[in-house]
Amino acid sequence: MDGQTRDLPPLTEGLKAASQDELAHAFKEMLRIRRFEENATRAYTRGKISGFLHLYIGQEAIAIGTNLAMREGDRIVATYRDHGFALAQGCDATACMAELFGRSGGLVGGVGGSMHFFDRDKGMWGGYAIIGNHVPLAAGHAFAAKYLSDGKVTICFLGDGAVGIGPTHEGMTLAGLWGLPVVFVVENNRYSMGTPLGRTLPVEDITLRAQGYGMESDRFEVTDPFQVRDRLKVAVDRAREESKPTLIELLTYRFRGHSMSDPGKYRTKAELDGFRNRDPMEMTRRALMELHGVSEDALEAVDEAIIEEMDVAMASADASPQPVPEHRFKNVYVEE
Amino acid sequence: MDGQTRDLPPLTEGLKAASQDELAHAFKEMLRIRRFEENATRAYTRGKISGFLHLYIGQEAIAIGTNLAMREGDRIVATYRDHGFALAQGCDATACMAELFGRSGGLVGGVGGSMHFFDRDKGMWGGYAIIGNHVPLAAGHAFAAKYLSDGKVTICFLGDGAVGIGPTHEGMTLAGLWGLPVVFVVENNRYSMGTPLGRTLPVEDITLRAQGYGMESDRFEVTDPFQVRDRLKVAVDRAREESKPTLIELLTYRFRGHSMSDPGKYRTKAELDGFRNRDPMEMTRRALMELHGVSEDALEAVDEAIIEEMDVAMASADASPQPVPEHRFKNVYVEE
Amino acid sequence: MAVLQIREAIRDAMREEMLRDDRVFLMGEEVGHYEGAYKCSQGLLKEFGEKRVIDTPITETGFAGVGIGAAMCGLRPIIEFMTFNFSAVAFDQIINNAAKIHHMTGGQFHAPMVFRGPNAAAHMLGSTHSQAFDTFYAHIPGLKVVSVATPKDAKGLLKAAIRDPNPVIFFESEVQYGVKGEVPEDEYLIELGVADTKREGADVTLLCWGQSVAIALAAAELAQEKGLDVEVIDLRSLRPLDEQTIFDSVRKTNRAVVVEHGWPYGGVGSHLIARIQEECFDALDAPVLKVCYEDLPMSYAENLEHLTIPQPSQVLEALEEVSYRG
Amino acid sequence: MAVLQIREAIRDAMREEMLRDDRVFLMGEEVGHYEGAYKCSQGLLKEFGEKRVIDTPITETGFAGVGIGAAMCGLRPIIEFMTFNFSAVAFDQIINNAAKIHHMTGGQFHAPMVFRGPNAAAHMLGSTHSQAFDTFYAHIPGLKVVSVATPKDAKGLLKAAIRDPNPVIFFESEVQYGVKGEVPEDEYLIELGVADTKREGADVTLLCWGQSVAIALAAAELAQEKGLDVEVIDLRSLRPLDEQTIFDSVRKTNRAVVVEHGWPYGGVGSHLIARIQEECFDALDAPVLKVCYEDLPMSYAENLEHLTIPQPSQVLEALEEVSYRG
Ligand SMILES: Cc1ncc(C[n+]2csc(CCOP(=O)(O)OP(=O)(O)O)c2C)c(N)n1
Ligand SMILES: Cc1ncc(C[n+]2csc(CCOP(=O)(O)OP(=O)(O)O)c2C)c(N)n1
Ligand SMILES: [Mg+2]
Ligand SMILES: [Mg+2]
Repeated sequence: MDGQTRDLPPLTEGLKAASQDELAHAFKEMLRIRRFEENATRAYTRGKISGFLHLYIGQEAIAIGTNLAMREGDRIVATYRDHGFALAQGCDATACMAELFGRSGGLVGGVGGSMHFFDRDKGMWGGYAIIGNHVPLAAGHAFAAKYLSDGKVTICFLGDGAVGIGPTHEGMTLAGLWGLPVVFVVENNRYSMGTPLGRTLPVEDITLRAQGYGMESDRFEVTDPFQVRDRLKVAVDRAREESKPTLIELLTYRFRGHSMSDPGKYRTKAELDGFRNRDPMEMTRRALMELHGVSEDALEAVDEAIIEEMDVAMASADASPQPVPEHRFKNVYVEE
Repeated sequence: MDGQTRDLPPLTEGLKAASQDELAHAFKEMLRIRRFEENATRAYTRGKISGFLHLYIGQEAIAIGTNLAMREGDRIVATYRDHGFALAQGCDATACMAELFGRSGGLVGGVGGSMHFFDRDKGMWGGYAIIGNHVPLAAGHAFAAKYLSDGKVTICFLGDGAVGIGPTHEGMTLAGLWGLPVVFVVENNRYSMGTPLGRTLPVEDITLRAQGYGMESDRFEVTDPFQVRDRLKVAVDRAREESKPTLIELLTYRFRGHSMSDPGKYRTKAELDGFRNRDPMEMTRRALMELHGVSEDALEAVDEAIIEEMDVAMASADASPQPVPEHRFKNVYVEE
Repeated sequence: MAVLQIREAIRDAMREEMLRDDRVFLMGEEVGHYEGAYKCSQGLLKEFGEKRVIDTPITETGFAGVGIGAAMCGLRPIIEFMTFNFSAVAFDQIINNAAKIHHMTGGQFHAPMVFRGPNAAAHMLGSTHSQAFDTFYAHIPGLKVVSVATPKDAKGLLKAAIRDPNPVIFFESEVQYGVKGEVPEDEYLIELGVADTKREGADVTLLCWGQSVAIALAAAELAQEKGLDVEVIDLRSLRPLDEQTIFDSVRKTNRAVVVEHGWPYGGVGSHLIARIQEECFDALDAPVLKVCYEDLPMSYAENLEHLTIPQPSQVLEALEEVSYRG
Repeated sequence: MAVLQIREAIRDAMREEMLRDDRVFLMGEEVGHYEGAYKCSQGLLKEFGEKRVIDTPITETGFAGVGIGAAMCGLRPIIEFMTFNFSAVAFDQIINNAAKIHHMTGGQFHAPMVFRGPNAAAHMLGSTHSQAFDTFYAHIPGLKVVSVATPKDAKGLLKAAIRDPNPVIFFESEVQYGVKGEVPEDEYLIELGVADTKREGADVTLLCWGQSVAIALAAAELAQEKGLDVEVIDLRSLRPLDEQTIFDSVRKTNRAVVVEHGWPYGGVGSHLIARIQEECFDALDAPVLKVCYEDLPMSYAENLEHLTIPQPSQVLEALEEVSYRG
């Protein structure tokens, strides 16, 4: 997109096998996430958003590919880096932005903010911010699916930084022991905050742990949404059909700092450029152009429409009022 | 010892390689533990001991073999099933029994009871009763050894039931990551309370987890104290010389219930008999007789001396007064 | 009326609710094949099978979380902690996930479930196994907290707790499982948040719950001999708290004492005292006193443990002190 | 006197103690290369190297436990929690191992160490990241608990905490790291367990600590305008608690209010009130009031958060109420 000549990697099998419609859909959805995040950045800078804001830029192919591997009723359980999943699941962009603004029109009415996106009907089951503590919950959703024999699969995302913590271990132990229909996906973006993997994990390959949990595993560098879709699908099917959990490690990269307060100085420009070069969203864009002859202009038009959508979402979010003061007393207890 | 003819297993290499002195020492020490535990049982039945009482009968070879693999200054960190380690480390039997009685002469002055045996000078670093929460502590002792370059090795014991819990995982993760001089030994006695391994762990082989922690591992059925000594020694040396942790799984068996309140009905007589047949203590006794011609009478004499020792210990313990009332205020804070 | 032990009342409550509602299940260490470390689930595995009576590995954070996750899907888990002392390793799950999920999701999810098990000191279990978790959980908005002292209360409150759409912490006691009492044959529920006046009296209000109820009643007997007529209120529910019953009684007696199985600093008792002095300031003829654990880790030795735990004689002294007697 | 931010005072305290004593080290998430999530360890990795400034993976139970285990061997760990909210997953290590090891081992071992980091609500971090852990830890015998509000106090108390042979919980605050104040150039220590009267006054005693000190001082200014002369006592140390200073003040003013960054049920504030009514019953002209968090999980929305956290105007109201004014 910057017009510079770069040493671009070849298009992947996944991209080649995809139809133009599939590519167009995936590209659009990834770009929607990216533009949403960019708007969030701007809003944060302008003081419209407060607290922590963790962007998904660079990892979009995962949320999109996952969405394509899921069935109606399946569940996503994610960390605080959750905007991408919400948008991929079809959550309303205005509601998402309004949540960041802490407004009544927010996805959870403004009480959660960036880290707690939930939209039950869309299969978006959170948005958790205590590292690892959502892993047992995801196992619990899967337990319920098995208990109720409702065929629902839970896909639980965690960061590379969440692998060492106890609750992750316990959730995986129970899933393996009881054969729960859940897929654990580690989004290994190489860093937990400012700390590279080598300083947080004793071994590089996270899926080495799968054996101890009696789980199947898979591990790959994310290149495009279709690869994610296809390889996740294997695990999702295993969960649904055999009631067996899987541990998947996705090697990926975030282009921004950990959160808005992190300039990300611990990374080199060369490293960043390397990953930008094979940004799965850009690869998808290239596939549309190179394999299907879609014009630069046509893609610009898509982008403009998305920018428009996201600007409208931002404006609508901003027009949403703050929650009424009494709202804070709501939902502390369920009143029957 | 019951005079019945049984299909006895052959003597092991470890037993064959040991000298008569070594055998005699190990046999005596194992028997001391067993007689101590038997006295504790009686005292419990008579109401002299209260709370939880977890016996080590059947697993004695581990404590003895471990002691033989250690050097002065090395540390044992154990669970609530800790009497055997204390005795193996040379803690005073009277102080141990007095601790069970809650008396001022107890190993920790009567405030800890059965689950909290500590004797710093003897390398007995506890005695912990919240499953898994001693694993990070043991890593911490090893961290200190590395920090101080004092060459001390920590050997941390845990049950098969402690493998699934988070603190165990975190302690092992840090030990692996930082290369700490610690040996983690899982005493897999096939049960956690009334629950057989198959209902608590997703896979049978606990050492499969070692890989994920970047650790070496070892796994074997405990046959005799020398085998334990020799194979632990490899790990202890690795810790001391290379500052690398090891995960060892020892397959063993407890002949009694989980604690005094557990009749152990979940096990079959056949299973119990099978393990009694290859009781490492009995094997050691047989080695003395079969390989070194030690007479039944000579061994009886050893036993009688031990029974005498333990009876005296029990009587002395019983003569120890309760802690003075003000003792409860001591050691809440360190006063400088 | 049948005469049951508390453990049987608890078992019956779970059994009846499991029969009534397929979504109710029991999960915890040794709850199935072993029938409970304290035999509170005797017969349940046999009756309901492994699907609904589930033995877990020792993974309190894991199975507490599984329970919460399952509750979010509409199931009604009963999570047994072998003792609440072990809930310390599941603390985050309880205070962050169970307590907050309803609020944090803007009401989209909730966690209808019970965490139950024995709490506080039993007998000679040492410092890590003798802690009262009342304060830790009563402190947290989003949780309900119940503590029972009789078979009848145990059954009626547990059934209500299982049906409650909120996460309920349900405190029992090792040393009370064998306590017997009459339990109605017909089905009944006891509403959460309603205290029970276990003994009426005119001179001093004595507040208690869980294990401290027996101490309070014994102290009231001792006081009666000294001519003091003590009103013993069993709070039963710590959150929500039946403040009205407390304040009404204090306004009648003008004096109050709290007996607490728990530490002095910032405990439930402190809360009761703070609330009473705020709401009944003018009615109080004496400061409200508290008799509770000494501010110490629990010792194993029998004599030290006895001294650390509140005894009826100490409560009597406090009753006399607030009455300016003795 | 140098003018420093609280984060700098904390850094200087750690630095000086690390220079003085080789056994002191700092461990936590992002404390090294990143120099602290809130930059409290700026420059320390560079100065002391990776041996003594240690980045950990996200394993609060693990590294808290490693700290305790190392302390038992004679080292002097400083364990940083990125926030105390994350200490919920290390709760058992703190309340069982750190707090009890000295007692449980009959005095053979002890844990000379500091757990430090920001505590309570910051700004719009949502319900799981905005909790006050004061009550959880102040409740526990075996721990010491400190909470600081000024650079001078932060430095002097942290140095004393590092030298203390007991485990000390040391509360800071995200929103106060940038607060500036004068700090003596020469070395000094501030003894744990001594409150500081931040403002003298004759009419009402106002108790506060940590984040609530600023609120209290602001409220005292407002009150002054209304002719109320408020004495503001910064407790600084919650355990041990400087009860004498509190009681002396209340006996002088005959009225007291507590401002607390924390929930109402059974908090530190409840404890203060319970103790005051017990010890100063006859001196009190009005019930002791408390202004604290509302009994709610924290909302993210700015307006809701503002309403949930105590504000000076509410404290003023309480001051007027106990003075029977307004
Ligand atoms: C228990 C706990 N400890 C610390 C934190 C603070 N924290 C939030 S995100 C984060 C880094 C997580 O990294 P990773 O798991 O790799 O996920 P990523 O941010 O890269 O997606 C940390 C330390 C937390 N939220 N919870
Ligand atoms: C966190 C925690 N949960 C539960 C318990 C209760 N408990 C004590 S021992 C035990 C069984 C442990 O079995 P295992 O680890 O195999 O050791 P073993 O007793 O066989 O030596 C249980 C469940 C505990 N002490 N701590
Ligand atoms: Mg990461
Ligand atoms: Mg076992």
